[in-house]
Amino acid sequence: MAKGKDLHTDLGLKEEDLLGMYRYMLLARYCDERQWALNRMGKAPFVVPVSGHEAAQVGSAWAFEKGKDVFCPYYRDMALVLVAGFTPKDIFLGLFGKKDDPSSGGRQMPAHWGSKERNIITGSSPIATQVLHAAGIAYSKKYKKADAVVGTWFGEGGTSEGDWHGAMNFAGIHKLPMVFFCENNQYAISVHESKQVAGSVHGRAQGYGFPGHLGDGNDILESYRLAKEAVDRARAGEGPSLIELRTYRHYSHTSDDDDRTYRSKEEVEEWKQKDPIPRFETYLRSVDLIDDAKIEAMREETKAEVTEGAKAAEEAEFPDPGTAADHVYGDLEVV
Amino acid sequence: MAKGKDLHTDLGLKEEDLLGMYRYMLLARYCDERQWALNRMGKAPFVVPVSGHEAAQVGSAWAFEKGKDVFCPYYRDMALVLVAGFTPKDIFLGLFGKKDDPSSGGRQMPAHWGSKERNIITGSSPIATQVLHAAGIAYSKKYKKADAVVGTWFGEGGTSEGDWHGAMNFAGIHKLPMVFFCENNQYAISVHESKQVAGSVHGRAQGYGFPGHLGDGNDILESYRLAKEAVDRARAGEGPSLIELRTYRHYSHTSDDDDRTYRSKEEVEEWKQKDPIPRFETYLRSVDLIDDAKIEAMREETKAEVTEGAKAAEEAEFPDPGTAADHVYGDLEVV
Amino acid sequence: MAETATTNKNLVSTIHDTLAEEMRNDDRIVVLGEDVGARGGVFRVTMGFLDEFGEDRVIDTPLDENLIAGVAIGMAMDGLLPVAEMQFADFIFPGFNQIVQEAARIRYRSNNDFNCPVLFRTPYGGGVHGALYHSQSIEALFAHVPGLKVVAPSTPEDAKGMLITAIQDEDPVLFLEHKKCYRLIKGDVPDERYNIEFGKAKVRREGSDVTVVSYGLMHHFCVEAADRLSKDGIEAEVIDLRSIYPLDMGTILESVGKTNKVMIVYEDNKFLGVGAEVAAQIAENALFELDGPIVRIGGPHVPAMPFAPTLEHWFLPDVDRLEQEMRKLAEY
Amino acid sequence: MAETATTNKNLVSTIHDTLAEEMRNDDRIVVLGEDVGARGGVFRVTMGFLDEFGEDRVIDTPLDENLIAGVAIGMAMDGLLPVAEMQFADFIFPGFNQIVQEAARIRYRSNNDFNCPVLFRTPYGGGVHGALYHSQSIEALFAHVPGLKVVAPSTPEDAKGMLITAIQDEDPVLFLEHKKCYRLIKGDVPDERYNIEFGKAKVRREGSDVTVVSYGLMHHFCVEAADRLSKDGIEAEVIDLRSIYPLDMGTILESVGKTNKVMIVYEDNKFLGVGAEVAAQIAENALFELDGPIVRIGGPHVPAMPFAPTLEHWFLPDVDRLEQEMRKLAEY
Ligand SMILES: Cc1ncc(C[n+]2csc(CCOP(=O)(O)OP(=O)(O)O)c2C)c(N)n1
Ligand SMILES: Cc1ncc(C[n+]2csc(CCOP(=O)(O)OP(=O)(O)O)c2C)c(N)n1
Ligand SMILES: [Mg+2]
Ligand SMILES: [Mg+2]
Repeated sequence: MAKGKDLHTDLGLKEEDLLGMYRYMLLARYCDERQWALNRMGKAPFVVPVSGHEAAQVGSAWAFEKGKDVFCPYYRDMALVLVAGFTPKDIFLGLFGKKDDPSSGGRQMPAHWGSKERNIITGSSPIATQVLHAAGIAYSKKYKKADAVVGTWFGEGGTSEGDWHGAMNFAGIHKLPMVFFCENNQYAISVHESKQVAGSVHGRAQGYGFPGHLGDGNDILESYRLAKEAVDRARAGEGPSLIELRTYRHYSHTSDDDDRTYRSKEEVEEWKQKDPIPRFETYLRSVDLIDDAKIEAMREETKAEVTEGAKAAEEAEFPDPGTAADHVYGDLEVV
Repeated sequence: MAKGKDLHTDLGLKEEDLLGMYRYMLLARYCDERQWALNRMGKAPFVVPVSGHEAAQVGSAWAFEKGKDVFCPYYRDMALVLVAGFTPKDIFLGLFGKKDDPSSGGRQMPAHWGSKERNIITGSSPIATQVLHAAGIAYSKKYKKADAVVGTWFGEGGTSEGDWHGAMNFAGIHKLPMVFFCENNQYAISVHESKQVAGSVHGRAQGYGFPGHLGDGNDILESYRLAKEAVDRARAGEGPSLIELRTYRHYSHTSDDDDRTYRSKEEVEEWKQKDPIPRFETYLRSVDLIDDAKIEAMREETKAEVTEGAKAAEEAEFPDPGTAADHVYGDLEVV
Repeated sequence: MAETATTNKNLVSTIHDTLAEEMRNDDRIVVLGEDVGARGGVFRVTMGFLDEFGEDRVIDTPLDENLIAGVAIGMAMDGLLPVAEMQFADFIFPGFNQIVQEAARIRYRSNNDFNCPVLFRTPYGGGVHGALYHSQSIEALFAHVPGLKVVAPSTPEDAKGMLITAIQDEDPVLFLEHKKCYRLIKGDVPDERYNIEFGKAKVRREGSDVTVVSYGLMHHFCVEAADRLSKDGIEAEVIDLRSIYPLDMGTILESVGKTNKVMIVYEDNKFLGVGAEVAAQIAENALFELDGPIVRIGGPHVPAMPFAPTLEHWFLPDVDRLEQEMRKLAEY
Repeated sequence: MAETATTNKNLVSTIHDTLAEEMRNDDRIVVLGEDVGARGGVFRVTMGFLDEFGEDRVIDTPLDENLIAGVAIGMAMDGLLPVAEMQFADFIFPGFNQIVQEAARIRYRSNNDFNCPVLFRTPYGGGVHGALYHSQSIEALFAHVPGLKVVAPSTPEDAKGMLITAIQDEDPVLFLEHKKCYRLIKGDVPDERYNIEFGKAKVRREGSDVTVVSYGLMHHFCVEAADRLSKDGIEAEVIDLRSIYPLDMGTILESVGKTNKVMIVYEDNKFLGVGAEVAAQIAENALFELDGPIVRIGGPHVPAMPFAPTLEHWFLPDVDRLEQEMRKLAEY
């Protein structure tokens, strides 16, 4: 089907890659829609939306090798952890705080991802702490001479913490095999980028002695391309890179937020017009990989998977309060 | 005496400026020599040397207006606080921990400068905290529309802390009237710059949206020139600058350190050859401002001032232990 | 205050209104923090401030609590009265160094040459499905540090008087606002301006059978439990500490002298929580007045409250449990 | 251990030798911190390590304690056993967030999926002309945090066994080394490899008149004071806590059951210091065994030790004062 000079072929992406990427974007989007619906029904007290970020996340994640490379994501990375191996059911187990939530067994708020078997490092709420963990893991991988690249993701707000500065510095000094991804959606809750970042995020990499790149985070192929170059570079022992992917979130920061005090309707509308999913569909159509029928079929299929996952998670058990004091330490009983 | 096309005239420096600058360099150098001697005699338990940094400190400090501008120095800035108004006796009162030590009344270790009447902000041991205070003060000055520029000084080691990153970011966002000075002496205790700073210090400013400059910190006129431009810029409301002044410390980090495990004799020797004081003398001679007799006279005079100050401080009282619990709070008695 | 005009308000509106009123009267006061501007704070404490006071005085900072603390300290040393908001108490820790090593020590280390009148306000506490990182109690960590004052008013009336005192205080104050109390706790707040001095506990319910010391949300639970017990003829004296440092041991010891039994309730982790100091001071000063062991009810030694409703419920003491414990002690 | 070969060493050499030996046996162990390389640490704990183990395992970090803590946590989650040195306890605070919010909670928050075996070592304590920022005691701040273990061995023998236990521990441990003890305290250290379990206090001197609980430098002062009192026929039982969390209340309560009097001595600020928790637990569990008030001797409520010799002396309890206080209590 695909033509000789296709963009994706140049990037080394096969047809199944493209369809896979598209599928994960849909999965994330439908999980998001579903979690908002559950929130409105009073069934999910806390929702962190991903919509708008799917291209940046799926595109960047696609450059990593599962089972080998390591993911240090932040809370907004639902599409990313889906690529890394979470199922929609896993997402909803976390949303409801159920016993089988792979991230924390219902101990943490939703969207605090973690799973050792999937190489997703456990995350917390304090912003940007994972960036230093990523640097430590990258150091360890290098020390062990393991063939592994570490990716870490954060918002532009996350770049303000000292953790980010420390990780950039340490990565630069030791030429660590890692990639820093900034999903710059221009707001940290309500704070606009202009009050958050003096200069620019990607422009800072040079000061730490390694390359920084700016890309369109609503363009999945560009996100992939920048990520792939950086991952290859890291794998070849040439050190870290910083990739800033500009994007926008379609909804409020979380279900506890209301974005109408700080973003205009027009601005939100304008960015919804740049939705990464239809945009990728346009490309997929242009290379004859999908058509209306195929889109319809894939949408139905992913939607069904999401519905089913949500249902199964809703029916699952809550953790037993008798376990609440377990695992504070490996070898001490508390309480 | 001075000729038409003299460097210093271009810089707006008068003869009395040059002689003043020279005098402060000598004062600092002799205070340093004296405190080492006292340390060897067992009279001063802890010494922080300044030798080597005199040009960077006196040159940069000279660009500020006393009584109006604000100094947020770090421990190595003895020459700087002399310019800002400390007398040699003040230095030694601090060295001995005497009651009349203007910085802390003998409560802090030597070299923890502070004096409200001299606009020197109280400092502590934890590295780089003063850089954020400087940003806060600069914000306050701007808020009050005061005609004041804030200077802050730190070593290249200090750039690694999150405080430094936060201050650079805040200064960039609010275009604060302040100047960041890095006295880069290539070591943080034993840690070489190559393990401390990925990229470069001055190269980072651009990432925060304001200019960074690299200068020869052993050249007092260059240090002054860069500082003056930055201070003028700040005063004109054009925002912050970062000035990196490369230099070297002649002695160990402090009297508790022994630099022989981490610096070669040759390297130390090489840098002693670049001593900023003889270097400035060469310039002063070239513009006929000093000659052997004048040098001799000034050396004698400053040396005498230092000897006298040290003696007076040695004879001064220790703080009364009955005051040890005072001033924890303004309005509560403790203990 | 019988004649004073009052308005019935909840805790969060009281803090909003008081802070706004103080800002109207003194332009040295600036607020800074994450989302304090257009968003008006995630709990709406600074709602409308940006419009009224302008962006010079209502500063949306970058996402860096160390920066917030550090620049606030600088402002304070230059004569402003910064009110720094930490969005959640759980996120104050990146700023720990600036608060404990700098703010707390500036007056002492400069031998009274400088002082540092920063007010750090922050929402704390659990019971709001906040899980491990939006439920923490942090008072013990800061009250241990000389140079800081730590207060935690639990009623709107106290919050107003103590907030005014905190803003005027010439030293750093950590002002703790319980998230669960924000909308839950309402009360009549005098319209006039008044101060409540730090270091004065409040006997909010008198009784002769057992002394119950607490603060924040737990204080309200204790009052409720005590009211229930009263129906069975057991009268607990319930004390709201209000201020953790300075700590009003006088009021506690006086009450213990009367009841001879004491229970201390706090939701923070029990080990080295505030109740440890209260218990220790009672054991030092009033040991032989006690007719029963000192009882501490504190959070279990797990890292704050888990998210799942089953687990969160397990963590936080409720009124039933407090009632039982009080009864047991009274009957000892 | 009568038959065991021993070597007489001071505290700092013991820590140096033990750490080196463990590194020889296990290449998952890496050390990181400021000046741990060519300088061998400012107290010489890692002297010679760079040459022996190479710069991959002996990492001179940038001057950022938050970085040190954060990358150590990452390494630990990837299977290494990082030993992170904080150059002085006073400088651990920029890393407070990574230690208390991350290291301490990783096992719990991941429901046992991840764990975090970082060992944080740091020199603490006063009496060395270190003034406000090189004299601090930090144990109470960390012992309050669930998920952390906090230990403070005071003798070379204990330091060896506890350091080995700490390195092997699968959870984060804060290992506190008293600066003044480094060279002052010597003892016979068994040459063989051995573990000392955490949470076991040591009765280092038996007695029946008064129980004295302490740790670190103060413990040695207490033993000396007790030896002096013995000449007057007063026998103090002196307990070295060794481990702050877990805390061995069993040993303390047993001793208190015997002596009926207890004094707790610590150089950290008294308010909410470790002695508060010890006193509280005694008051909860053994109130009626006491024949005298619980006595706490702790640091005054000022920000650590001032520099001037006159002021430093004022801050730190000395043997004379401890002897007086013990006598007073014994005679109560
Ligand atoms: C240390 C810390 N401070 C504050 C918060 C509260 N908070 C949660 S998300 C957020 C904004 C983050 O913005 P950004 O990094 O740009 O990511 P985005 O949500 O835009 O994807 C803030 C302030 C926190 N979680 N941690
Ligand atoms: C937060 C903190 N960590 C560690 C130290 C110990 N320390 C004191 S000075 C210093 C090196 C500072 O080097 P640099 O900033 O380059 O200044 P220089 O001494 O070279 O002038 C270190 C590690 C400290 N004072 N504070
Ligand atoms: Mg953002
Ligand atoms: Mg240096």
